Amino acid sequence: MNLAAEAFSHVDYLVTVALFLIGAWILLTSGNLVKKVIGLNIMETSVFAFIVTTGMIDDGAPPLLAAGVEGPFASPLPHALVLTGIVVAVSVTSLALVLILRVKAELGSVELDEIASAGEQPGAAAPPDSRGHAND
Amino acid sequence: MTVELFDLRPLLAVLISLACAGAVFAVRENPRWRAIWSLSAAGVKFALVWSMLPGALDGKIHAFGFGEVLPGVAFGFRVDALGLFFALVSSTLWVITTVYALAYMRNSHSLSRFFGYFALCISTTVGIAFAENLFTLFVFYELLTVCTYPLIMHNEDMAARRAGRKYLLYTLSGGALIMAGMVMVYTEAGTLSLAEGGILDASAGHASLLTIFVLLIAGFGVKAALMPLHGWLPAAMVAPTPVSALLHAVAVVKAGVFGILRVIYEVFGADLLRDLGYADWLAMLAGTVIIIASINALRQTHIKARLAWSTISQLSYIVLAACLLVPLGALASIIHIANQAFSKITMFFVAGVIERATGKTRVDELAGVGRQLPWTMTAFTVASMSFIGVPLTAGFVTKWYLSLGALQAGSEVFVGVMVISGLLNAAYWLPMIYQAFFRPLPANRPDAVSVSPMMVGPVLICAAYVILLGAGASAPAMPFSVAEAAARFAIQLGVWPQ
Amino acid sequence: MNNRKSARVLTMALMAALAVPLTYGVLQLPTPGQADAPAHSNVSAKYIEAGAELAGSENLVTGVLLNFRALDTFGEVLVIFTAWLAVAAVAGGAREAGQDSIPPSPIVDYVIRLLGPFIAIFAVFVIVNGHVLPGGGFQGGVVLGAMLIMLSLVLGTGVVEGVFSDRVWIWLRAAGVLVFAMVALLGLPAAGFLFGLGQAPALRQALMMALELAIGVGGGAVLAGLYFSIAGTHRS
Amino acid sequence: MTEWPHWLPILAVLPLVGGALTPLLFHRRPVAAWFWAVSVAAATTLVAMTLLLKLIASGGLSYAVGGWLPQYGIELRFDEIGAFALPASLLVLLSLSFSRHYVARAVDSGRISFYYALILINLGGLNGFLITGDLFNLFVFMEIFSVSAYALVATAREPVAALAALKYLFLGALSSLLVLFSVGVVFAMTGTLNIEDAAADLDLSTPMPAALALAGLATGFAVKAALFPVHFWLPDAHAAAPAPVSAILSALVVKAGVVGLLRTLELFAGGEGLLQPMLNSIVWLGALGALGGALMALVQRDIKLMLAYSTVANIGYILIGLGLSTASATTGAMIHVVNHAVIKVLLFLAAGAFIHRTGLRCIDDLRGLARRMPFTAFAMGVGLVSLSGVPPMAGFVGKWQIAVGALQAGRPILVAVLVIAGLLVLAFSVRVTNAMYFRPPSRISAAAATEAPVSMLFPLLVLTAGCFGLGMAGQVMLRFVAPAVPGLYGGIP
Repeated sequence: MNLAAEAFSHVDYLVTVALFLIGAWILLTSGNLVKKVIGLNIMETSVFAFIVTTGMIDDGAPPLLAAGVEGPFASPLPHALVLTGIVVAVSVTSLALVLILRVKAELGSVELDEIASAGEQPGAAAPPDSRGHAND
Repeated sequence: MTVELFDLRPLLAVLISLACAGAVFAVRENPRWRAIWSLSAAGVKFALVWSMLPGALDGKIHAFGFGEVLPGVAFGFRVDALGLFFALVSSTLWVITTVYALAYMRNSHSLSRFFGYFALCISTTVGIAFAENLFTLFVFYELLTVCTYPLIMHNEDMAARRAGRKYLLYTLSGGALIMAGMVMVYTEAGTLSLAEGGILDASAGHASLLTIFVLLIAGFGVKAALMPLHGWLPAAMVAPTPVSALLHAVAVVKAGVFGILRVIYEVFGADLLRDLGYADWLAMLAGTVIIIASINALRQTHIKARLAWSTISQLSYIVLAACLLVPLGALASIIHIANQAFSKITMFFVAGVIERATGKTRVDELAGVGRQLPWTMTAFTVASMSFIGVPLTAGFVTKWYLSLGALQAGSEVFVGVMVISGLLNAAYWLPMIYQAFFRPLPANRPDAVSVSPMMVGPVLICAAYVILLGAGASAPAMPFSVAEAAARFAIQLGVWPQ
Repeated sequence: MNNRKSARVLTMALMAALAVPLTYGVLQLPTPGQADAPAHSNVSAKYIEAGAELAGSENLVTGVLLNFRALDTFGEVLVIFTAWLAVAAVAGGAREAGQDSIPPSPIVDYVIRLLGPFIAIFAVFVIVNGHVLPGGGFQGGVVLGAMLIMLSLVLGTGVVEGVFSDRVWIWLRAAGVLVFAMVALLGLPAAGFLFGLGQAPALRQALMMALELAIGVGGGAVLAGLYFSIAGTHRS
Repeated sequence: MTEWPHWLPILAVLPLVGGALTPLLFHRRPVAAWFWAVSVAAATTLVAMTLLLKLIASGGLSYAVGGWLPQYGIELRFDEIGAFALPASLLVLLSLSFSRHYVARAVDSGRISFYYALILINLGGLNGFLITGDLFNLFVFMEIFSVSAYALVATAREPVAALAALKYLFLGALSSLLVLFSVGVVFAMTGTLNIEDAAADLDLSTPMPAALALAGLATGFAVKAALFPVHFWLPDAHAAAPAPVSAILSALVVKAGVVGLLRTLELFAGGEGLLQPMLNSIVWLGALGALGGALMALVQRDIKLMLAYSTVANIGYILIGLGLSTASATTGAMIHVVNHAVIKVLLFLAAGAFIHRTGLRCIDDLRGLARRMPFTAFAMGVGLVSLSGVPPMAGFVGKWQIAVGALQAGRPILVAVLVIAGLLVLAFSVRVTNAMYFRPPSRISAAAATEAPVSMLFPLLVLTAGCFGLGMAGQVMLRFVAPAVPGLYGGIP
């Protein structure tokens, strides 16, 4: 019985865990590179949601100590952490998108299967050594 | 009363040929300078090693330590009687082999590389001889592999590369086994130093002791060409004759056997091994190897292949003698290092001369060679007599002491092995001599090309040595007395038959 | 992922294997929202009770960001600058600036031009009031970046990027990092430790304002830079 | 001068700010950017040296950033693990001095200043990661060196570099998220982010969340360290990247994952019950990695792929040492972290010199290069010999200690694993040296190659001397690293 009660009080955590798994599933199984980035973003949001909920207080006020505001304050630390996390997420995602653009331009496609199959014929994605002239 | 003396000479002995190798590499393709550097280094090393002989004879041990690379793992040299004996043999033979090689290799290619690694080989062999502990021994053991590999690959043709690859496969896995054994010795005994003699004790438990014994013996056995691990030796015959001479008489195989002696006497110690009983199994293996290798030698058609198989069987003499764990056995094993070295190197030189002079390399082509090269073939006969065990030659001394040792150790079967191997040796050497001297020269045979004295000279010197070792066995200045000192040191037994 | 079937089943199994410890572990965490949970009683309690005076800003999150955990934020500003560096270093092919975008419909065009200045004011407001109201350098920077991207959609990346020369743009993007480094060094005399803002209210206030502005402008310039690189490469 | 405590934050901030300034000051001036980068790296090395002297003189150093004690702010700590910053900065300095000519050809001229900036930021992130005592700060610095690493892999012109960088990015981001998630769990359980305080407050009465956090951290750092099952991102990334970058990645960035595992052990030092299963799995995965990596390296044709797989093998050794948790195994692992870094930078730079001069990457194409490029071939030979752990060289020290530790822990099979893996590494080293020394050149560019320029030969020379020196200095390093071990395993003997 207490498992259900426990589950109910921790529902926020369970939702973040579910989001995390969905994101991981998309990242690992989708063949399309852009879909992978979306999956990555879902995972990132879930982790940030999880961290913020750890700092939550029932009917507490946000940590702004303007005059006249009382009541338990939510803890400010997770918010600071998540802000930093979000900026990290933005930078990783932007780098991923640019890399995908370059893969598209140089290997012709963003689908991993197509790139893999193109890789077999010595066409676009020739292995580095046979095109050694790049360094001559 | 062994006195430990701090002395630079062991270090100098190793560094001399290192410097010579550097000089030979530096001097590039200048034959005169190369000859001068090689010979002078050989001479200086010979003098250095022999200068330590008087000290060693009356018990002084020269030592030089670098200090600890890791806790319990130090890098140092310690010239005890056993080490000195091996160094004496190898430095003497190196002088002779250098002279021979200078003549034999005159018109070959990339000679600066050859003589550079040739010098490196000897510096590592002397390093092995003087190693104070298993770690230094292992370092030089691996370096020996690295130095001999280019020598085997000298001809750079397909056969040489295949032989080189096979050689590396065997010796590197041997090295890996020793490394594993060393780690276990260190954890059981806490030290790797060979000074105390018998650093392991029965408290270590049967399982780990047996594993250590198998690992170390197999590791060194690869280079000592014990039967299952001998594959590389016949294949390495493609190398030029001075390399085969150096490899199979002086440096590589002797390093393996020397390692086995160190393991039996200094890592385990004669008493511990007698209780454990592992040495009897090894003795049995050595005995079978002697017989099977001799039978194989019969079947070989190439002279150098026959020599290789004879080396495999001779090496097991040394292992067999050491496993008897009696003073006479130890004496026989140590003295056979010299006897086998000198006899075998004579035969290799003879094979080289025959090849240079008449271009013949097969056993059945030897008809009438005795008339063409009288002196060379007499040296060959002396060496064969030594292997057969005719008195007044070096081989007889070993067989004599080995049989006495076998009787003392109570295992008469090995006396039988001595006799059978003597007969087998006769079976594969005498036909060659008979063909060479008593068969007429075939008509269409071109007469022999004149061979430079610098090749025939070493042949005769080695043959003389074989007789000297046999006849003057107990002469004071002879290496024989050092062998006695080594045996007494190895066994540390009070009773010693005068 | 060429044999997709087995890969999917494998990942499915992995997901299931991952889900069980995750849910079970998370369930045993202290229930969120309880005032006595360790998350509130330890470091956060100290922030709330003495944070405002020590950090010098009512908005505790900004206080934590700029004062208590300044090294994190420095790392943060640097990651966003590295992102732009990475994109610039990796963007494939030469990027021709000044390429006209597809002209949006006149209504969108007019509305964006109208809203532009107001968004800018709002961005400045968010940056400046970071220590009192919810907001701060990053948030303001994002709004600023969004405005620049919107304008470049309408006016064309070339026009917006042409406002400053390449060199100035790079200095703008590095503003966050440089100002933060200077404030860090200033911390030595001010608080005896690197990244310290000291206790003198006036100095602390000025330093925090400088940081806020630098992070805002830097963040906005970097986000715009990211868009220019991506937009530029797309057409090359 | 060594008493001045502020060197610690400067160790991280200096390369970061130096890197950020590079594109500002030297955009489109590659040679000036190179000088700037080398001088910043040299300055960082000096700072790291002063900190090391201070550590030897007066023990560990703790620094409260911004003046706030750990309850409020971030605490930086310099201990034996942090001392890895010195070899790291030195190796980056050598790779930078190597990249001058290499980069001029491998990267477009407009972007060379970005390349140098990214390398310096990578160094700064790594130094920060080594010295921080705060969990979230650990994550931030990890992100800094990860983002710069992803970008550095993609700076190479080959088309496959972008795809390799993308795979590296996805797995790296996944592992960073696992670490962040675990940091969140630790925060939820203890309320603090300081490693020392969290380790004390971590109540293990409810083991499940602690186990979750431990698993998350361990998996995250294992992916960063390319431990066996999750190593497949490493070979493509390290082979596609330019040579100096793969040197830095293989030698330093991968080791950050190992340092992360060490920090996790510190965090969970109290709970032996939790640690034992994790340590056992690390040992077996490490063993599989050692054998698998060495085997894969044996069959590769591209020399950089071969070196990348041998990194996976050596990481396997290190993690075997860590997982065994006996004193000599752990110290052996820590020493092998440094020694392998030096060897791997030497090997990648030598391979880079070959590629720079001949454009060839296949091992069979490198035939006969010893005659044309004697110094580089000698450096590659020394590196390969040390990699295989032949005694007098650097690789032997760590492997010997780990083997002894394995026996003390009563697991002889691991000695067999180490020895067999060593043999496999020897096998492919022989294959390369054989090609270089004993085979006639088979490619025109190999036959016509000339020796690498001095700016490339100098680092190779220093690193070759390093291989010999580190081989001899085993005793000194052991005594230096020993005090760090008790802090790691707490309860476990």
